Amino acid sequence: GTSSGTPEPLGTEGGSQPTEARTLTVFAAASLQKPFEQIGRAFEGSHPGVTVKFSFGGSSGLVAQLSEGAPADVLATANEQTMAKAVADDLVKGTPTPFASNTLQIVVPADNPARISSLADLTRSGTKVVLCAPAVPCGSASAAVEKAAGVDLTPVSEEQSVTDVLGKVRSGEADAGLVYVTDVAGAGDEVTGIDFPEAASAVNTYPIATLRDAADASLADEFVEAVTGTQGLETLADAGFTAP
Amino acid sequence: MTTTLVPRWLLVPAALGTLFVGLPIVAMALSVDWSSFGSLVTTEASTDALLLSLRTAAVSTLLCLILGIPLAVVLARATGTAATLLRSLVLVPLVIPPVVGGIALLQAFGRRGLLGSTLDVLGLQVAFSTTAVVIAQTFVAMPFLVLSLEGALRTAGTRYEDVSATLGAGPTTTFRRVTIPLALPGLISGSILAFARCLGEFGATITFAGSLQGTTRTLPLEIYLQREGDPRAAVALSLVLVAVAVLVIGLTRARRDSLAGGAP
Amino acid sequence: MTTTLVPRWLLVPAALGTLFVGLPIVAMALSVDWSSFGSLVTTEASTDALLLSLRTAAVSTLLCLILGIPLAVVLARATGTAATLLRSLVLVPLVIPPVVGGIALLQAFGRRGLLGSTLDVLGLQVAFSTTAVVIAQTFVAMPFLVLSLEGALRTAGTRYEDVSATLGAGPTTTFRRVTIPLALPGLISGSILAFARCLGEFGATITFAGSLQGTTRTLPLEIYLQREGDPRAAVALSLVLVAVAVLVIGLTRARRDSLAGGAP
Amino acid sequence: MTGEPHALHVDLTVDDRDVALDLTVGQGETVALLGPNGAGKSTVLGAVAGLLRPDRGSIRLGDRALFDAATRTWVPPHERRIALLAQDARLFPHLSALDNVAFGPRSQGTPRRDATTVATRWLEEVGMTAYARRRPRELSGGQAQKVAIARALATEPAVLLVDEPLSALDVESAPDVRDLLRRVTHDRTTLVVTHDVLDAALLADRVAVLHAGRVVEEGETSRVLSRPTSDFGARFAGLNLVRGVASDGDLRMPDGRLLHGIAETALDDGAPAAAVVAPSAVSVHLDTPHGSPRNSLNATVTDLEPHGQLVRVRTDLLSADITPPAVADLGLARGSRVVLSVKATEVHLHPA
Amino acid sequence: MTGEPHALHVDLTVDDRDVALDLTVGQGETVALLGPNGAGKSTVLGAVAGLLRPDRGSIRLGDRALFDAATRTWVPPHERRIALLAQDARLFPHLSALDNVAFGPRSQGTPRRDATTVATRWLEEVGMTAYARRRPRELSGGQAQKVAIARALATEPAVLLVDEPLSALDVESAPDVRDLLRRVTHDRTTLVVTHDVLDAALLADRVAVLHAGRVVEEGETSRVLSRPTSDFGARFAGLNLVRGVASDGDLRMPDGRLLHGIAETALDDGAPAAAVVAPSAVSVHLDTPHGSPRNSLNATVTDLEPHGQLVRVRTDLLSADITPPAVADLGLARGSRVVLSVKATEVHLHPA
Ligand SMILES: Nc1ncnc2c1ncn2[C@@H]1O[C@H](COP(=O)(O)OP(=O)(O)OP(=O)(O)O)[C@@H](O)[C@H]1O
Ligand SMILES: Nc1ncnc2c1ncn2[C@@H]1O[C@H](COP(=O)(O)OP(=O)(O)OP(=O)(O)O)[C@@H](O)[C@H]1O
Ligand SMILES: [Mg+2]
Ligand SMILES: [Mg+2]
Repeated sequence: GTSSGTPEPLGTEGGSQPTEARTLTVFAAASLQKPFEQIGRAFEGSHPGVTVKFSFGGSSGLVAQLSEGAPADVLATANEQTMAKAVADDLVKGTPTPFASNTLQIVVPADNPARISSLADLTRSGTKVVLCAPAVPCGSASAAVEKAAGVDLTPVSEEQSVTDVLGKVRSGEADAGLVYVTDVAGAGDEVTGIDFPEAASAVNTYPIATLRDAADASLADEFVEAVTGTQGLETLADAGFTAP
Repeated sequence: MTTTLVPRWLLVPAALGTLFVGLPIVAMALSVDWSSFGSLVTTEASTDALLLSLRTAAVSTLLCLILGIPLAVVLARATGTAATLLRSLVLVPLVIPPVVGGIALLQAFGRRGLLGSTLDVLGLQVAFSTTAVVIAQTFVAMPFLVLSLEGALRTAGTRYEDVSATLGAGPTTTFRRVTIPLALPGLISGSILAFARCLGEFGATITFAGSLQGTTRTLPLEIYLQREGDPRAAVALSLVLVAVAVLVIGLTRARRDSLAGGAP
Repeated sequence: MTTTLVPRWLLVPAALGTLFVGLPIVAMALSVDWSSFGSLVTTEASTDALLLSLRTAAVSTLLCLILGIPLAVVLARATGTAATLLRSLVLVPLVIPPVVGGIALLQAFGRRGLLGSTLDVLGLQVAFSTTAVVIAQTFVAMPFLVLSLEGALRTAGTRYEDVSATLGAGPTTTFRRVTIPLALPGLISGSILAFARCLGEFGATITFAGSLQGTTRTLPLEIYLQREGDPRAAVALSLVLVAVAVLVIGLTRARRDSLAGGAP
Repeated sequence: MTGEPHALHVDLTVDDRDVALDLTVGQGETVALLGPNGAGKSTVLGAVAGLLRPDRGSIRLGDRALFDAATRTWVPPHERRIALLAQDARLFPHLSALDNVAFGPRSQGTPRRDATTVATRWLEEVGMTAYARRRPRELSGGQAQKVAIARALATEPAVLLVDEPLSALDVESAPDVRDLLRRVTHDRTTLVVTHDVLDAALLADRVAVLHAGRVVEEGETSRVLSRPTSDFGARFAGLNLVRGVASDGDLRMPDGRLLHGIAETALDDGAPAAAVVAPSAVSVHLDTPHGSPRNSLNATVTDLEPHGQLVRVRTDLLSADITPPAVADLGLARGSRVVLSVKATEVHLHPA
Repeated sequence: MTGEPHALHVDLTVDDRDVALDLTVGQGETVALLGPNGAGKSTVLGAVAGLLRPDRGSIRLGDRALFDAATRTWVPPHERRIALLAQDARLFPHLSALDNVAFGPRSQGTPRRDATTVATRWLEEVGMTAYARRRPRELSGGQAQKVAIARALATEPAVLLVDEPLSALDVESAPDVRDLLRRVTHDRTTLVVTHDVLDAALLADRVAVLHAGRVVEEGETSRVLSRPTSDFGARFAGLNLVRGVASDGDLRMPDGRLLHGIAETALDDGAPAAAVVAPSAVSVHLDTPHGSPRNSLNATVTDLEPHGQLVRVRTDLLSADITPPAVADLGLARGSRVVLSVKATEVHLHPA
């Protein structure tokens, strides 16, 4: 069937859509939630009859879902490795386009109780630092930064995701953590981001692609264009992303 | 008019337990910004998620009852190795992390799963549909119903079932008119546990059903997503979930109490 | 030698239920690459996680029993609005997504939480410690024990407690020698539920306790992490979890059966 | 066996209770099971009802095997059409008295309305109409027992098994309920367990005495009660049972003589009746005494035998228990012609 | 009240059971509660034991209020030192017979070893030693009843409440257990509910008859049994109770005359004893008859009253129930000098 033709016995809308009413399903990394929702609304405005539905989640989880046959039209991941996996699994149509990049930032509670101002401060004894676990993308980025800076951080916790790092800092449980600039930007005024020069050694690139099983490949392509177009990039920049 | 006493000292750990559970809940309630509460919980995404959660949890609980009551009865009355194996099997969804449960479900019912081609031929694709949400919830919640009902059935024993049989009632009548009414408190506890577990289900759902607004994004998934940006919204939504659960369960209880007022 | 019958047709949904639960588990087991199984599950990270899980789940189950049994007894024997409120309160950890539960725990016991300064003065810092893992597990698992035990207590009634009192047994003796032994099947079911819930706990732990190998990274957290890189390793580890749970529970059951062989 | 579809043939062994016996209840017959506590009476009823699977043997209802160890036959309880009134009432706690009684009929497919009618009738039979709406826990011990009796009877079973049905009843209700049981067991295959000699005498055609899981004595009720051969039978019984027809409130014996007595329930003239007389109530005289006793009957001594501290004087009519000095005093011997005197108040007349 | 720390004063109203009565049991006294099913007997025991809170009234043990509605006093059951043997055995299903009996002593702090010794002794008293290790579900109805009796007695309570203790016992055990109860109730404040006139006659000093939740008759056992004033009492009773001392296996009455009888248990010469004789067993003669009856006693008619279908002839010694034709025949009237004859086999002698 078509991508939107999943059986939905509980009565959600379904079935192949006529051209007037179409649904576009976008799988995107969780960190893209805010800008993508904005871009989606704009897209709906310029494409009457089109509904954009998002499924946000961890990038590797999304790819796993797609491998299992989850119906979607567009995929945007938080790093190139996961997109490479999608390509290897023959899920993607054409070549993915990098559309944004992201760097790490030190995040501290707004009142910065441990008076952190540089990466080196994180090594002070008694400072509670949380990082992502090396197994997840933000963790490997953190490791790269550590290596470049020549510091050896001993975190009190190696979290499963950026959200978890942010959560610990936000609640004041941890004194500092390493997360992406965009995460700090989206987290409101409870936390403060501190730039540090070594961040440049681990730049993360976000690729986007139309999927092979897309119900309406041309519409999907149009969405990809909307994201990579000027307006899209502006929205992304507002959220803290830099150009690829 | 009965006068059974609860040992006085038991009230100490009971109070401690209440405090232990109550304190975080109070803290949570205190942290909510009540002025923005309304707007937080009434966004389209939130109401979609709440409705989906209620619908799927209700259907899943029903499924749990349909499949779980028979399983519990068989377990409570069976003995021997087969029963032990069966009991262990039922325990599995309880023990594995929900995310792994979701993987297992994909491997069974997904497109590339064991039944995938069979289901495909039938034109059924369950993964990533609302059906998948129900399947995930049923999978993780059924053990709760089965085990707590089994406990109650064993406690109730078979005295009255024997009487029923000598009065000419076949197994079905006995089951319907004796077994179930006598195990009602346990059945209700079990249903509540299952319903609550369905309402709170996250890991298996996100893995097996994905997170698509209106279709598979239940309230816990929505909460998880909200938490990414604004934990306060997540907490507010959780309070809605709690309110709904307490309401639904309270209504069931009230009805039960009026029905079973005369049980021993 | 008892001959109570289970209605024949009940076996159909029971079989369906078994299939429904069994199929994903079989699928999961089939997908494991058994040749590399050994090396997958015996990495230092895995064994650390397994041991931590077992230790914390055991302690948490104990805590659940200590705080939960009294709560269940009070709930089973109490009536009125206070009881209803208490029951609703106990339900909350069951309903809220574990992640939110973790947030609530932070707000209560975290450094900046309600009790944070009090605990600080006492020199206690629970966050990022194994204690935090136990707290998180106890918080999410206690309702399972409480509710299923309450169901069993209600089913058992107070007949024998009355007899005990007329024989001069005080509430404590009655509780210890009559109430608990008679509700044993329910208590065991409840403990299994709680233990299993502790073993599988993920969301509250990661939110409240963090994830550090050997200290706070339990098996579900390890599994989740492994899944990022190699879902097969995650599945293999889950099977270990299942094996451990079935073993522990099987041993408990066996001991129980030999103890309570003469229950009615 | 043919022609007696409801005759019950029991031949069972239950090893862990040390019960092994053989017993037959003819169609429509009522057999009383007597025996000390723990003799195995309830075990027999349980096996016949199907609540207990014997280790060996067979249980047959007419030609139909309910249980046969050899062929591994096993008919489940609800297909046996056998009602069991167990030793404890065991009313369903979640149903009212009425619904408890209606349970059997409804289980057999009777529509709710009719089942209620039937139940109401049976509750009336046991005098419990006023308690129809009560839950079991709101009933007294005797009231619960009566409801349990009504519940068992309302199933209209082919075979009725009753375990000490009257033990909790007061002296006012007991005769009524006994009479009810007598009526419903009249042409129904029945096994009744009792510790009360009067129940046995009035309800049973035959008596089987159990001891340590074995039948130690079996026979016609009047024979066993008057001339028991087992120790327990002797202890239990010792009653004279005289059959005849009712005649103006008294009993006309087959030989035409009249036995004056007291009837607990009204007797129709000419209807079959039975008189129960304890041997201890029978006095032996050498010639007709003058006094209040209404019955003075000539008889011939057939036997003299020790009976505990007493001597049982058997005659061609009634047995009498008297003290050894009295025997000596009267110079009794086999063949002595004596006059038996019994107060009418000691002669209990019942319909038979 | 002082000096009678174990006298029981009951004054209670239970509205929803329509029970409202006033009852006193003196220290060491045994009172039998009689009455039809549902009269409120178990309700009274439940309230005294503390399982049921009356709506109004008070319950006192000596000077100590166990319950007082006015002062809102309420002593919980386990602090009352009152043992209740309820109508159903209710043995703890998870404990062996021995552990059931040991439960009371252990609850009162007796070390396990001593409690086991005590329990073993009580099991022996009720003849259940062989079943000590059995679980309740492996016991027969009568066996369970005996264990329950042992369990209640093992608590050595200040007040003993027993509800139909012998109803499930066979004819062999009943006398032994009755004798055991007689011994343990001898100087213990006791309330015993029974439907068996013999229990009342042998165990109770006084009798209270309940009807519809009210005490309708109360008095000395021998008085109530021989001259009941309530309907139920009349139905229930009608026994002669004669007290005296044992003399060579017979009973010497206070006036010196001898009553020949049969003793169920051995009697010590000179020990207080009682004889129970049913009025229906007493014959009335105008002159001494010659025959087997051992007892011929001169007496004077004090009263003649209708008693159902019979006439009760009261004398200064024993009452006799005889038929109206016999009264006419003998020309009895108040003041008639008569000879009462009773067979020794009808005179049941018991220690008192
Ligand atoms: N479940 C059981 N397991 C083992 N033995 C049992 C079981 N139930 C009863 N018994 C034993 O079997 C014997 C027969 O018991 P049964 O109940 O048939 O006696 P009964 O004749 O009905 O006695 P009663 O007059 O006391 O009711 C008894 O010795 C009893 O202890
Ligand atoms: N829980 C209850 N609620 C309301 N009424 C009850 C309850 N229990 C008993 N009754 C009623 O109270 C009355 C007295 O009951 P009780 O059990 O005291 O009678 P009893 O004299 O012991 O009778 P029996 O000889 O049958 O045991 C009965 O009419 C009974 O139906
Ligand atoms: Mg029996
Ligand atoms: Mg009673």
